[in-house]
Amino acid sequence: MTDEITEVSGSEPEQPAEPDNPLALVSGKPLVDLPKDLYIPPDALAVFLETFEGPLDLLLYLIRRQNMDILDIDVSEITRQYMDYISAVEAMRFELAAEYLVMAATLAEIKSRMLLPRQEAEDDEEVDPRAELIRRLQQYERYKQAAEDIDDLPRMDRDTFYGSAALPQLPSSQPYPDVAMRELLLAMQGVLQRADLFTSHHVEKEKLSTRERMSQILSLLQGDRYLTFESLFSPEEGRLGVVVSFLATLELVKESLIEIVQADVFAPIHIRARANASD
Amino acid sequence: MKEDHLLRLRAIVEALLLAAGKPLSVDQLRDAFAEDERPTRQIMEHVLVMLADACEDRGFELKNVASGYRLQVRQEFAPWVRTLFEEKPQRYSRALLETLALIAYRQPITRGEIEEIRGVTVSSNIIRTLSEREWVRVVGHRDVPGRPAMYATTRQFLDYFNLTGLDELPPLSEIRDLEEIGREMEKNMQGEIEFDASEKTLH
Amino acid sequence: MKEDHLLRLRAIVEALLLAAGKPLSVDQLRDAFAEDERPTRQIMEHVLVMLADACEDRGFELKNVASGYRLQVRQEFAPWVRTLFEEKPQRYSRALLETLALIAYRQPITRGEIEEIRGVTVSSNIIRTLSEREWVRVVGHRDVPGRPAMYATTRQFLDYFNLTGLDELPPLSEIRDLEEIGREMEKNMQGEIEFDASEKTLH
Repeated sequence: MTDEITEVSGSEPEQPAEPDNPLALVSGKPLVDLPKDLYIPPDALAVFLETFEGPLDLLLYLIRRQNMDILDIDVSEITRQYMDYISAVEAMRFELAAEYLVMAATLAEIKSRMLLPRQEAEDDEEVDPRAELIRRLQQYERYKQAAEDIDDLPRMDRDTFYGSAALPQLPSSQPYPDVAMRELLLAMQGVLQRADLFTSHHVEKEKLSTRERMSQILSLLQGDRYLTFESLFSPEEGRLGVVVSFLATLELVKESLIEIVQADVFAPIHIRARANASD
Repeated sequence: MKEDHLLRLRAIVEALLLAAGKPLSVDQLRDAFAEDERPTRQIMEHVLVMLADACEDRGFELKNVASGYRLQVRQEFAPWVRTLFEEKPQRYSRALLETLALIAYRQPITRGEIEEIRGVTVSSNIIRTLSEREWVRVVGHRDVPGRPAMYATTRQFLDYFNLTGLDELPPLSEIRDLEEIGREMEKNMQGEIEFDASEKTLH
Repeated sequence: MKEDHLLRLRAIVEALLLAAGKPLSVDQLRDAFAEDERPTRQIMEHVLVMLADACEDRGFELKNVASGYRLQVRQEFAPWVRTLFEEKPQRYSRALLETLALIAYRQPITRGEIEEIRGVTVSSNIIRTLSEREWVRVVGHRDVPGRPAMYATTRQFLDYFNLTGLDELPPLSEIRDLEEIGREMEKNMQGEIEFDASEKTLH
């Protein structure tokens, strides 16, 4: 976009504007008072505001036009050009020019200070507006450049494209549903309400650890037909564990799921699954 | 035509087919070239044969379908590709959850006993699903006519619900006050991990 | 590990990347394998190098971006591929790019801070566009009056611009040493004042 402005301002004002260049589609009178290299057709003033990304951008443009290092800004010259530019803009699009006007004030301040004799003591305490301006210009210039660099990075849908191939036929998969503990308990509640198991004392007293141990003993008996009674108890589980195993064994006997066998008095006691025993 | 020129054409055609996202006909492929460098139909067809050969040991192949050519992931890799698109799993039925709950609380239990308590038959599907997931297993057979299998929950079941043992399930007497449990759990059970915490408050 | 096994892994990985429609990380690629055949990270990385080599003379290449690996059309073939699409690739305004650059290089950054550096207000449109593209997002609020949102770039931003991380952004141009600037300015200011003064006397 800056290039377009350069193009317009670079062309001699005497030359008629090229009809296919939107910046030059001007029917109004040219502002002859403006410096030649800053000539902007009045109707293009709105474009001007959109072309420059703000006062810092405009200043950078002016500095570059004069082939100046930011650090060597000739404040007087830049200020004059800037003011000319802004007064033209202000006339046309007053409401848009606020940021530019602030900058104009800053420039005017810097210029006026330079005309005054330097007072060392005073200056040390204040922020030097020229140094501050240069700092801002440098800062802005870095990110203006960074924006252009980002624009130059290879990007999707312009410089490269996603490689994708059509899918083959995919077998349908049945992943496992998740179950929250709460769902399980709600299901149990439903069962209990329907079966009215709450009335049964039996259910209330029953310890789940006993039930669990019953399952364990039964599954052990699936592998081995016989187990010694002692093997059901392990000392590491402590007294509670022994009690649980004993209760589980009694429950299994009561439900006729296992039987206890002893060949002789004082001979080792064995247990076996009733179902296994009968096959 | 020089070999390296053909190789370049092959690469361009491959790029076109991978980016297009739809089949391209021979003429559509040719249209991607400026007029002064546009390959003839004959050359384009030759290039397509070259491309098909070049996909021999790759993850994809060149397919000729009704509307043109496309590159397609090889069928043999479908099992791996499928995992990328696994859908959200469905939910388990109420019947399944009730069956699971009964096996957990009343194990070892036969199917007949579950049916007796629930008052409805338990479908074989439910038992199979629970077995496939390795949440329940047969731990023996009841010594009655028909010798029905007795089911119990597994270690995997406990692991899934973050339990060290069945006694960490709330006792049935407390399930009575499930309204309260429900509230407690709503609060605490954002994830299964936090279940332990809510368990504590229940006991 | 046997060569033909590695070649097969390479083909599977290629199939996965061409099917996924998004970049896949090493772990996401490994997750596509069943546990008992899942390659180690080391092997997977080796396979990815093999795949990159195998794309040498093809229309596409393996690219590592922020969210993982993807297969993409080689930049040199973009001119042909662009002809497939009616729409011209989108261009972004300088205002948008400068705002994006500031968020990328100075994140987390508030809108006010962006405006301070750019010297102009940042339109809400630009922030909205950047957010909708999922290139930037709010990562918090600065603890100052008004609690303004702080913006940062996203992985999608890095992916879109072919970067693996912010450290791959083009380096910011150097700012000259501040002391040096100070000295130079000191000199120049004197010069200018003198110049101005002499100008006055001449006129």
